[in-house]
Formats: sequence, C-alpha cells, structure tokens
Amino acid sequence: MEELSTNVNDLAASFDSLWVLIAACLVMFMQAGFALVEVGFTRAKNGANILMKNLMDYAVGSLVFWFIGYSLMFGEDVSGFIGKATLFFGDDTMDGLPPYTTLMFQTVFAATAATIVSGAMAERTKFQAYFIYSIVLTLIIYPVSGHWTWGGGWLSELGFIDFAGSTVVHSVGGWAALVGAAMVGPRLGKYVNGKPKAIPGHSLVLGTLGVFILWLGWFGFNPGSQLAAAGTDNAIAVAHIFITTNLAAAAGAVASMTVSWFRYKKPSLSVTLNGALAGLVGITAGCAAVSPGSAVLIGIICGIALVFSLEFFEKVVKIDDPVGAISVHGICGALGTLLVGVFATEGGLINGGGFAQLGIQAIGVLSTAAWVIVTCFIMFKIIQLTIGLRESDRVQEEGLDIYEHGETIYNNM
Amino acid sequence: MEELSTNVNDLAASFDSLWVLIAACLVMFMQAGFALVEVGFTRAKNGANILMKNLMDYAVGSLVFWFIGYSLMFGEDVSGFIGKATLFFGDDTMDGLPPYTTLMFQTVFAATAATIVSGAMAERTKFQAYFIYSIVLTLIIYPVSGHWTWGGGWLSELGFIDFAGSTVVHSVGGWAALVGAAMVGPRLGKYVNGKPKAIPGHSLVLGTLGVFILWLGWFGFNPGSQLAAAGTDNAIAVAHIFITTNLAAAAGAVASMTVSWFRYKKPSLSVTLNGALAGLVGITAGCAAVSPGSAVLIGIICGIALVFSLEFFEKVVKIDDPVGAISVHGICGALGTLLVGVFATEGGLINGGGFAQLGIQAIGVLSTAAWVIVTCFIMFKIIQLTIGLRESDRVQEEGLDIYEHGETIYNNM
Amino acid sequence: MEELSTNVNDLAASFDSLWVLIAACLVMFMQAGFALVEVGFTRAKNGANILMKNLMDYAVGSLVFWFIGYSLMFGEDVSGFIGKATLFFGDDTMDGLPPYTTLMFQTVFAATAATIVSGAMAERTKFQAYFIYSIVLTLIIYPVSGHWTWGGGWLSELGFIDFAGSTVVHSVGGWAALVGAAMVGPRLGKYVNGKPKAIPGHSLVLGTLGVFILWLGWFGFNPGSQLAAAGTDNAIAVAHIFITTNLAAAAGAVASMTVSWFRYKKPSLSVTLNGALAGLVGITAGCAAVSPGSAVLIGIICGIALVFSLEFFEKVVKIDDPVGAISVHGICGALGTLLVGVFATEGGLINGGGFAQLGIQAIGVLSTAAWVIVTCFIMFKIIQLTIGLRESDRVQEEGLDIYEHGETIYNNM
Amino acid sequence: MKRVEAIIRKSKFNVVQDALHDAGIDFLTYWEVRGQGKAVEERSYHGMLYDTSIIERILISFYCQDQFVDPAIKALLASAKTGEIGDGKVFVSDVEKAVKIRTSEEGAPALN
Amino acid sequence: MKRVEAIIRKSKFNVVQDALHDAGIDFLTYWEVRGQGKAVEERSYHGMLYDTSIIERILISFYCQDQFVDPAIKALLASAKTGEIGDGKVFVSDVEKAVKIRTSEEGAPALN
Amino acid sequence: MKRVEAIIRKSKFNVVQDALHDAGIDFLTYWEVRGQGKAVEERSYHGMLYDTSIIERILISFYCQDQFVDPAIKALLASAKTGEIGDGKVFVSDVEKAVKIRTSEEGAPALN
Ligand SMILES: Nc1ncnc2c1ncn2[C@@H]1O[C@H](COP(=O)(O)OP(=O)(O)O)[C@@H](O)[C@H]1O
Ligand SMILES: Nc1ncnc2c1ncn2[C@@H]1O[C@H](COP(=O)(O)OP(=O)(O)O)[C@@H](O)[C@H]1O
Ligand SMILES: Nc1ncnc2c1ncn2[C@@H]1O[C@H](COP(=O)(O)OP(=O)(O)O)[C@@H](O)[C@H]1O
Repeated sequence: MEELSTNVNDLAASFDSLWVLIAACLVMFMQAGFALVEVGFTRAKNGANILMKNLMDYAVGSLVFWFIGYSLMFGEDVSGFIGKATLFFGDDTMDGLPPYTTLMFQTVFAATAATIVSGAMAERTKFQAYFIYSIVLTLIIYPVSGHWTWGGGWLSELGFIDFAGSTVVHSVGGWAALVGAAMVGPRLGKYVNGKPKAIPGHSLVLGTLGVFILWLGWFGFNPGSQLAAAGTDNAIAVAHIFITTNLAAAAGAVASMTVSWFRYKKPSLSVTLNGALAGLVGITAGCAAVSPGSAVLIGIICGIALVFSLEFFEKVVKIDDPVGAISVHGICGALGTLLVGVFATEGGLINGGGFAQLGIQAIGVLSTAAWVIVTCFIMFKIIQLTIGLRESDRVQEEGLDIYEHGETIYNNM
Repeated sequence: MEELSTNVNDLAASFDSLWVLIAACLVMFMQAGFALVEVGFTRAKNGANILMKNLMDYAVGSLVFWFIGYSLMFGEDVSGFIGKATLFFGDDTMDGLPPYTTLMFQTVFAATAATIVSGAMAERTKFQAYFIYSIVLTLIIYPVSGHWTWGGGWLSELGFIDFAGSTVVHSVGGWAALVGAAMVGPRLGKYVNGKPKAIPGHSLVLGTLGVFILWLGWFGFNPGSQLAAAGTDNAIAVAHIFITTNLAAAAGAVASMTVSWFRYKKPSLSVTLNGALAGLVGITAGCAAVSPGSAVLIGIICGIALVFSLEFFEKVVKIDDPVGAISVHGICGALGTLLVGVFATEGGLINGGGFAQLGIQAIGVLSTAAWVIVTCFIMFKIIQLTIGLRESDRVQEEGLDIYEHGETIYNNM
Repeated sequence: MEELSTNVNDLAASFDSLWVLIAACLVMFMQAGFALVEVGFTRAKNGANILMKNLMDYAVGSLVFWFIGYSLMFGEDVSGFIGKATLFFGDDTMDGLPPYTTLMFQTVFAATAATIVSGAMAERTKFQAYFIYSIVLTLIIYPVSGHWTWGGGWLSELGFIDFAGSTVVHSVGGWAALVGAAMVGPRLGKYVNGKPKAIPGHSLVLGTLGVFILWLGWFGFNPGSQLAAAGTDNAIAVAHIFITTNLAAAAGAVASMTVSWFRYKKPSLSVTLNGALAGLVGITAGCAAVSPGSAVLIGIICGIALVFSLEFFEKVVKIDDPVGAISVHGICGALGTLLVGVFATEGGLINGGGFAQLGIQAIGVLSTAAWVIVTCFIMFKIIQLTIGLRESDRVQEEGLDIYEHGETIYNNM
Repeated sequence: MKRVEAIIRKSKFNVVQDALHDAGIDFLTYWEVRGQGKAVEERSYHGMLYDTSIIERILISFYCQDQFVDPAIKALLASAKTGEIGDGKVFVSDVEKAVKIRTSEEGAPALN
Repeated sequence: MKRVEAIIRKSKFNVVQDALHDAGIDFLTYWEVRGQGKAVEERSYHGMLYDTSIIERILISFYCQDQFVDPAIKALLASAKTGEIGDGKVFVSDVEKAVKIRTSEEGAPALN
Repeated sequence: MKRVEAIIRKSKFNVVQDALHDAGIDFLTYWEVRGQGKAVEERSYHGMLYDTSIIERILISFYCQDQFVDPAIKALLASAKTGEIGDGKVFVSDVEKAVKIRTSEEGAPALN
C-alpha cells in the first residue's frame, strides 16, 4: 500500500518532469522562430551574420548557463540579490523535478532572453561584440534579475507576479536591446537628415514562419512554466494557460492589424505579425492569473500599444530597431506585467483588489529595467572602448556576411 | 485507499488532458504548414496576402470559436441540429477533460477547416471578403455540421463514423473551397480560350516544408482525437492511429508519384506532395477503425484519386484551385469517409459488414456537403453583392500585395 | 487493491508509450530538417530532386520497414545475425510498449539512416537509383546491423554500447553515403585538374532552419531512446539525456566555429552548422552513459574532428560530399561511439574502466562499417550496371530538376 | 540591323510577347529591371509608409532587320499601353554584326 | 540621343541616383549584374576558401539628349568613386530613336 | 571601341569565361536573362504539362577595342556551341566613349 502510493507519487513526478522537458523542446524551437523573424526582417546581405548570432547565443548560452549562470539564478539565496554560485551545475537526483529537467527548461529561457537583442542590433554590430554580450547576459545579467523574481530573491518576497517571464525574460531582452541598439547607433542610411527611411526586410515569408513557430513555442513557454502537469489542479491550470496564451496572441494580431488598417490605410502583414508577438509577450506574466476574457483585453492593449511604440522609437526617440524587439519584448513585456495588477482574478484592480498589486508590479518592472539598463550600458561601453561595437560604413554597405563570415546566404550561380 | 484511487484517477485524467493539449500544439503548427504550402504554390506577388489570410483565419477563428462557435458545436443538443449557444465559453472545472483543454483542441480543428479555403481562392480574392468568410465559417457553418457528427447531433445518432474529421473538418473546408473558388472565378490568365495554363508556384521548397509540417501535425490531429492516452486501451489505440496515419500518408505519396510518373512521364514533386496530403486526409476518418493494411489501401486509393481529381477540376469543371485544396480536402476527405464503410475492421464491407455502414457514411458525406455548399453559396453571394469578392484585373496583374497590403514579401534591394 | 495496482501499472505503461510516440514525432520532423539542410547546401537547380528524395525515402521507408524490415531487425534472433522475418508486422496488443509504438519509433529511425545518403550523393545521382537504394537500405542493410546491436544480436551480447544510434543509425547512413558518393563520382565541375572548387549551397537560411529542426528532433532521438518515462529512474535518465544532448551540440557548434575562425580567419556559418550536428551525432551513442561534462568534451572533440574530416574527404580522398554527410554522420558517429569507451561513467577509460569497453566499441564500429560498406558496394554496383547511377553531364549542367522531374523549385515569373 | 529595347510593365509581358510575335518578332531576350520614372508606388513596412519611384519593369531586347522595327514598335505601343503613368519606353539603336553560335552564320540568318 | 551605361558598386547606388538627379537625369533603368574585373573577393564555403572575381554590381542604363551626357558622367565619377579597385566603368553609345509608350511621342519628349 | 553582347546557355558560362580570357577579354559583365528562341522546354506543374519557349540564358556584355572583337567571337563560337538548338547569339555594336570611374581615364585605358 505504501509502496503503491510511492509508485503513484513517483509516476506523478516523472509525468511532471516529462511535461517540463516537452515544454523545453517547444521553447528551444523558438530559437528557430527568432532566427527566422530576424533574418526575414533584415536584408539578405547580413543574413549569415544574424543566423550565426542566433545559433551562437543559444550554443554559448547553453554552456555558460550550465557552467555557472543557473546557480546564480537558482542557487541558495544570498541577501535577496543573487544565488550562490556553483560550478558545472549539480547532481543527478530527483526530488520534485529532476534538477536536469529544471536546468534544461531554464536554459532555453535564458537563451530566449539573450536572442532578443540580436534582432534590435542587427545589420551593424560586430560579431565578436555580440558574442561577448551573449556570454555576459546569460552568465550574469539575466540570472541576477531572474533570481529576484524566480530564484527566491527580494521581488518574489514582495509578491511580484511574473508567471512565465514577461519581465524576467522578455523585458530583460527588450531593455538590453534598447541599450544595445541605442549605443551601436542606427544602420547606415536609416536616418537621412534626421528622417527615418524604411528598410524592408528581405523575406516576410521567413518572418511569418518564424512567428508561427514562436506562437507554437509559447505553448511551451507559458503552460510549461506551471512546472507540473499531474493532478486535477495542474491539468486545469495548464489548460487555462493554453487558452489565455492563444487568445491574447489572437487578439494582439487582430488589434495591430486593425490599427495598421486605420493608420496606414492597409492591413500590414509586418505589423500584424508583430502584433501577435506583442499579445504573446504581454500575456506571459499573467497567463495563469487572468481570465480568458482579460487575456483578450491584454492582447488588444498590447497589440495597440505595439504600433505606437514602434513609431515612437522609430520617429521620436530615433533608435533603429530593425525587427521591433524593443517594442515587442521591452514595452509589451513591461505593459503585460503591469496589466497583471489590473486584471488578475485575485488582487487585480478591476477585480476589486485595489492598487496594491499594481504597485508591486511597477516595482518589479522598474527595478528589473534599471538593473538591465545599467549593467548593459556598462558592458556595451566596455566592449565599445575595447574591440568596438559598430561595423564600419564600408562593411555595412557591402554586407556583414562577406566581411565577418566570408559567406553569403544566397548563392544563385 | 480511496484517496489513493482518486489520486490515480486524477493522474490519469491530467495525463489525458496533457496529451490532448500537446496534440493541439501539433495541430496548431499545421497553420504554419498550410501557410507554407499555400504561399509556396502561388506566385510571390500575392505572398503577403496569402500569409495574412492564414494568420488571420487562425487569429479570428480562435476568438470567434471561443466567443460562441464552440457552444454551437458542443453545447446541449437542440433537436439534433445545433448546440445551445453560450457566450464566452464556460467554466474552469474538470470532469473528464478540463473544458479549456477541449476548447483548445477544438479551436485548432476549426481553424484548420477555415484555412483550407485560402489556398483555393488564392491570388484573386479580396482580403476583406476572406476576412468575413473566415468569421462566418468558424462562427456558424463549421460548428453546425460539426455538431451533427461530434456534438451529439443526428449523424452521430445514426452511427456515422468520422473519427478525426475527414468530413467534419477537411471536406467542410474542401466544399467551402469549391464554392468559393467557383464563385470568385479563375485567376486572370489561368484559362486562355478555355484552355488551362499552368501557373507554377513560386517556391516548391516552402511547399515541401509545409507538407512535412502538415504530416507532423497530423500526428496530433488523428491520434489526438482519441482524446485520451491513459491506460492500456488508449495506449494501444493511439499507437494504432499513429501507424495508420503514417502508412496512409506514405502510401498516398508513393501512389501519386507513381501515377504522375506514368501519366506525365516524370515523377512530379508537386503532385507527390499533394499525394501525401491526400493519404492523410483520406485516413483521418478511419484511422482508428481500420487496420494498417487497410490504411495503406486507403492511402493508395486517395493518392490515385487525387491526380485525376486535380485534372478533373482543372480541365473539365474549370475551377481554378491554385493549391489543389478542393481535391485534397474535399474529394479525398469524402472518399476517405466512404472508405471507412469499406475497410472498417468492424462493420466494413470487406470485413463482412455489408453495405449498412457504407450507406451511413454516404449520408454523412452528402448531408455535410449539402449544408456547406448551400450556406457558403449564400454567404459568398452576399459578400459578392456587397463588398465584392474578386480583385480587379489590374490588382491581379500587379499583385495583391501592393494594393491590399502595401507590402511585398521579397525585398532584395 | 490489486486492481488499483494494475491501474497504476497500466497508467505507467501508457505514459511510456505516449512519450515514445511524442519522441517519434520529433524524430519524424527531422526529415524536414534533413530536407532543408540538403536543399539549402546544394544548388537551386537540383532542389526538386533532393526534396523528392527526402520525401520518398521517408514514404517508401515507412512502407518497407513495416512490410518486413522491422521484423528483420527486432524479430526472434536467428544466430545473432538477423531477426526472423514476419510480413506486415504483427499484432495490436500491449505488453510493455504497444508494438505499434515501437514500430512507429523504429520507423522514423530507419528513415533517418536512409535520408543521410541523399545529401552526400546530391546533384548527380539518378532518382531511380536513389529510389532503389532507399528501399534496399531500409529493407535489409539497416535492419541487419541494427539487429546486431539493438535486436538482441551478437554485438549486444558483447556489451556494445550505442544508446541511441551513433553507429546503428548515423554511421550506417554515413558509410552508405561514403560508398555512394565515391561510386557516383564528384559533381561535374567539383574538381578541376584535381583541385576542389567550392560550390556554395543556394540558401544557408534554409540550411540553418534545418539544423535548428534537427537539434529539436534530437530531443526525441536521444531521450526517446530511453523508451520509457514513468517513474523516478526514467525521469532522471530522460532529463540527463536532454542535458548531455544539448550540451554536446552546443559544444560542437562552438568548437567548429572556433576552428573555422582560426583556420579560415572568419567564423563560418556553414561550418558551425555542421559542428552542431557533429556534436549531436557524437553524443548519440553515449548520451545516457556519460556525464554532462564528458558530453561537452565529446561535443568539442567531434566539432574539431568535423572540420578536418571535411577537408580530408574534400582535398585528400577527393570524395565530393555536398552537405558533409560522411564527416558528420559517418566519422562523428564512429568517433562518438568510440568515445563512450573513454568517457562512460561506468567502464570508461578515464573513469578507471580500462580498455575493455573501448575495444568492444571498436568492434561494434568496425563490424557495422564493414557490413554497410560491403553491402552498399554490391548494391550500388548492381544499380550502376543496370539502370545507372550517375546523371549525364548535360543533365547535371542544366539541373536534375528539369530532366528528372520536369519542375523547378523557384518560378519567379 | 537594329537593336530594339523596350521597357514595359511586368504585367504586360505576355500580351506584348504575343503582339511582337504577330509583328514577326519571334526571338527575343528579356530580364527584370527596376526603373525610375514618373510613376511612384506607395508601400509600407512595419507601419512606415514610403514612396518608391523604383518600380518593377521588364526590359525586352531584340535584334532584327531594319524593316521589322516599325511594325514592332507599333505592336509594342498597342499592346504595352495602359495610358497611365509608368507605361515605359522603346529605344532603337544600330547594330553592326550578329552571329549565331550554333551555326556560325552571320548577318540576317543569324537573327533567327 | 545617347545611351549611357554605368556599371557601379551595389552599395553606391543610392548616392549615384541622387547625383544623377542633380545632373538632370530623372529617368533611368537599372538591374543587378555580376562582373569580372580586377577586384577579387575572398569567400569561403564549408571551410573552403575561394577567390571570386565575380562580384555584384549594378548596371544603370539611361537614355538622354546629348548635352546631358557630360554632366551625367561627371556626376557619376564624383559619386560612384571610392578609389579602390572595383569602382566600375561608364560607356556611352548612340541611339537612333526613342518612343514613349504612353503617348507615342518620339524624340526628346520621349525621354522623360 | 565595340560592345559585344553574347546570349549563351547558363551551363556554358564557365567555359565561355575561360575561352574569352584566352582571347584577351578579362573584363566583362553578365546577368541572367530569359529568352525566346527556337528551343522549347517541357515542364510540368501539378501534373500539368506546359511547353515553355522561355529558357534561362546568360547575357555576357563586354566592351573592348576593335581588334579584340574577332578573336572574342571566335572564342565564343568555339566554347558556347553544343550544336543543338538554343545555343544563342552574339551581337556587336559601336560604342562612343568609355570612362573608368576609379581613375577618370577615358578611351582604351578605360577598358581594363
Ligand atoms: N530616359 C530613360 N532612360 C532609361 N529608362 C527610362 C527612361 N525613361 C523611362 N525609363 C524607364 O521606363 C519606366 C517607365 O517610365 P515612366 O516615366 O514612369 O513612364 P511613362 O512615360 O509612361 O510615364 C521607368 O520606370 C524606367 O525604367
Ligand atoms: N571592358 C568591360 N566590359 C564590360 N564590363 C566591364 C569592363 N570593365 C569593367 N567592367 C565591369 O566593371 C566592374 C568593375 O571593374 P574593375 O576592373 O574591378 O574596376 P576598376 O576599374 O575600378 O578597377 C567589373 O566587375 C565589370 O562588371
Ligand atoms: N534576334 C534575337 N534578339 C534577341 N535575342 C535573341 C535573338 N535570337 C536569339 N536570341 C536569344 O538567344 C537564345 C537562343 O536562341 P535559339 O534560337 O533558341 O538558339 P539557336 O540559334 O541556337 O537555335 C534565345 O533564347 C534568345 O534569348
């Protein structure tokens, strides 16, 4: 009897573990999605460069996060700020989830945060600089702010809600993208006499495939963050998160399309694609905490905000972000996190919870943003002063692929 | 003891739920497959348009099906014809599968039916018209005939077998495609003096990737329709369905290739790709009811029928269907449904079951076809008379992308 | 109580079965990955041909392996050499895994072995010849050597470790590729006065997407080979394999990139992509038997070996292998298998196990290589003497697509 | 012997080809070009509108004997015209020599 | 009436276009070409280095009245030059006739 | 100074290039074109056969001094010929002026 009950518990635990690993597969596949979106929304002459960056941040991120990053995020809490470092991860036992299951799942999350930046800094950043950036981000920057919220740090103590990482993952990537894109400067020819020029991506079909893959991957990202699947409660929660995730994405796409239709007179594919991503990023924090109806509203708000954010950065702030990563991940990540304070079924503003949760959400958003912006600024400054951040005009003109990699992605003869 | 047994039941139920959600992921990914097949088999100048349609029918379909469509399909039966409407779906409990699990799974099915049409009407249909069509289909047309078979309606009472939706999903899409393609008329330049001209798709490599993705997605579509995975019976059934699905697809591909080899002297990739889809659509109804050997036969029959059906619509009926959706989904969906009556291990004609089941299958196929054709005709007629269905010659010549979306998918300079 | 315990066992078994089927989905998707890598790394004029080959080896392989191949591999052992043949597979019961689950999983493995060859023989091999090859390989060659190791044959008796198939699958494909590529001869224009000329692939973006898909698929390939997921031990093992697989791939990519950087002065995308694959192939044998640290080392070794192996075959042996399949699958498969003897936590050289295991590994590698090389030589010789292996210069010049399939993959007008 | 170069709308290619055929021009070479002229097209990307004066055209080039030039131009004008800005131009210049690679023939027989 | 053909670096296209505009050339046609000249580029593939003398260029072709040729060449030389090998060439030849498809106008008015 | 335009089979490009090199032509520009001539190719799509008289060719264009024209044509005829329909044509016309962008040199020195 006791044995049988152990059996059942073991079975349940192994079931949880497998679900988290399958979810990790879906999230890992998002790397392909990001690669496609980024290469599709930029010019062919820089394609090998951007693909290489996407490949490398995942490869290097996997190694570095295993090497030490994971422990800084999830190791024993040191004064609420950081986890205790352990080299080469830990052991191979099982208590709750097998540690390697958690490592795998967290690795693909860390790599997601890292890969967001490559799109924003595309077409003008030195490969070496990006390579170093991706090590530093996965090794230190991401783990520390991640520790605050998910590793038992001070934000989690405060009651900050970021279920699957609108802030922990996406806006970390988004703020890093903001700093990086601002510091490397706009692409050659992007601003002529201060006026932005459109530089259309070379293949929207690759971009669209990328968005479909990302949408799919999000079904690992959000429901997987439940970190369990066994039993009634988990089953209900996972199903719930699937629905909120899907509806927010759908609403984001429809909202962005509608705004683009009114504003630019035609429904724009490139905007709609980003709208779906905006909805997905936005719902990530609250996917478990809000109702499907609220998910639709969050999707709509993020989808609308996205269009104006894209314009704001392009025309007012004049930061050149070829794929819109700052708006999609930074702005909508922050917005989505805040909206948890508004829409959460328990404690949300509209559900009678007052402003308390909203305030906590704001603290989480701002402190994470501050941490990332400051550390990224220091890091990119050091890179800039040493090996340099920006490619020369000549290299930008003829394409990074030939100069950096000696290879071009399309070879037709 | 009792508690433990509840535990086990809960565990089994949560396991079922997770499987259905994972299957839903695979089916959702089919949206990407359809998008690639359709954009690959058409011309680049209309690529943004077709991608937008594929994105939108999924986004809008998700919203609309949640809003009311689901309840019309699965709500309390109203005289065998339709389910009772409930707005914004229902609750978040669990009894069997969590309702949101079912909603998720059914949403991706509904979106599959909707997306079939975009390929058949490609390169000449107004975006607004398609947008409205996709709302109406997911909101009413698909749920009603779906209710008959899967929602407890009159066809299910009759004993009609359509396990995963050869008829409920695919041929609904196929007949809608037939009506739509017929009413919008052939693409400009498709028929010159009544003779069809080949208009090759712009990228068979995208088309091939799409077919691989669809083949993969079908492992969610068919085995997922078991709606359970826990316990010996379900394990055997799911494994069985994997095998029948895979063998039918393989047989369909080989059969179509062989016919194309004899008929056109060369094994044609575009035909073979459609052959694999024909096998998949064909086995969908009977995947749980027929043996692997019969699955191979069904695949072969559908693969052969496909080639002649493509020619028939192109040369005799003269309906222009750029991707072959009518033949693949309409004809092979109907054929596969009928063949259940022939090959079903229990009740099939060749297994001594007589003509009874075959007759019931025919009723199901015909009644669904009638419903879809009539309602779609009315819908498209209204659209035609109001906002219009067909793009002007000028827009078709220069490409829908520029006029409808102000964007082109390939931008090389 | 007994009933309950049966329930739990059934539940566990059905859970195992589902995991293996999900893993089979991931492995099946590798077919798309291979297709993309191969078409991306070759010229557009032969694209339809290579896609057709990839589609057909999966389709035909599925049929043939079900028809008889599976039984030759896993049927009752006949003197350690081959399994007893049974036509049309077997029954639909369940004891451990449902037989159809195993069939599905093994089918996608067989198809992986088969598909490796198409890349190495690309751009100059007759479609008919390849068609016959793929039947023979899946029907006999692969099942026999597979039987030795996985089907209870003499190598498994000996204690040969090849957990997921570095040798059984990948190097079987690799050696077949070696024989095939050598016998069909280099592509027209590859060697001018004995000096190799670079013939760049037409789309590295497709190649990169392919590698991401393969990397994803490997999470089915390796962890799925545990063939179970229920209970603590399996959960730990599966998680362990995820981590070793991912780290080896990451290390392989970084290692190859670094070597290419030093050797060719620039970090090369095409080399790095192959490096990731090299790491994946290398870890396949030992993924369950080595620690994550050792996995990183295996990845590095394979990633380095890859670059030199590519050069060796290209410049010294002068076998033209457009996608590098011989090096990636043959050499790294063999190397990875040997390295199990070095790094295995139990019995590995560096863990104090002496040379015993290493010797056994060598026997496994060599005997499999010998079997494949001899049988493939005979097979390709017969094909060569009957229908012919190599396309004429004219066909190679103008592209296989037009002559073999009457279709081209890109049609821009 | 003359060389005629016509820059036309991509969408008119098929009709122009037929019209030229009727005017006795069976041999021609063409490729895609982009042009800057009076026609502008509005596009958007990422919600950013941009006017492009760079539009897709096809350049048809054929070599023919002098007497075919006028009928060919007539055929071109009739078939390629929409009357809207962006219809394109036809240019004629002189050619000294033509050789057919297959037969090494020169002059008029080399042209077809 | 003259035909000017300039083979330039792809990356210089935008500046050249502006310079030509200032020199009175508003109408032009261009396409991508590859060229063999003195410039070589090293590429690698699969770790194999190869020198290519085949580099990507843009060919700009425009037809104009004789007096525009010299200013146009001047503009081209000023804007397309980097001073490094591979800058390209300009060629001028004679044209007999020009017709505007939209209006059937000939001669000078056909040029713009 | 002459302009030579050769329309050849895509598959013959490499040999032609070498042959021209031996005939003293080191500088050339080329692009892909489609041609309508006597050669037809049968293709199919979705099981539908269609004859296309539109085949892929390469257009090689080079400018050279008059004395190079004849050896170049000879080289072209020798290397580009298969004897089967579809081998293509060579056309020669007169050029007035050539300028090298890098150095502003004119005339013969501008050609290489
Ligand atoms: N002088 C010229 N030289 C070269 N190309 C020209 C010239 N004039 C027009 N073109 C080409 O013809 C195309 C159509 O010219 P446009 O002025 O828009 O037409 P329209 O004369 O019908 O108004 C342009 O896009 C350009 O490619
Ligand atoms: N005589 C010629 N005929 C045709 N094209 C030429 C000729 N000379 C140069 N070109 C074109 O100009 C491009 C640049 O020529 P190159 O000799 O590299 O430049 P530069 O004169 O500045 O050294 C070449 O790639 C080729 O396309
Ligand atoms: N008079 C012409 N003007 C322009 N292009 C031509 C002309 N004649 C032939 N061509 C080009 O040459 C290619 C080969 O011509 P074709 O008549 O098939 O060759 P062949 O003379 O060897 O039979 C054609 O596809 C076309 O591009």
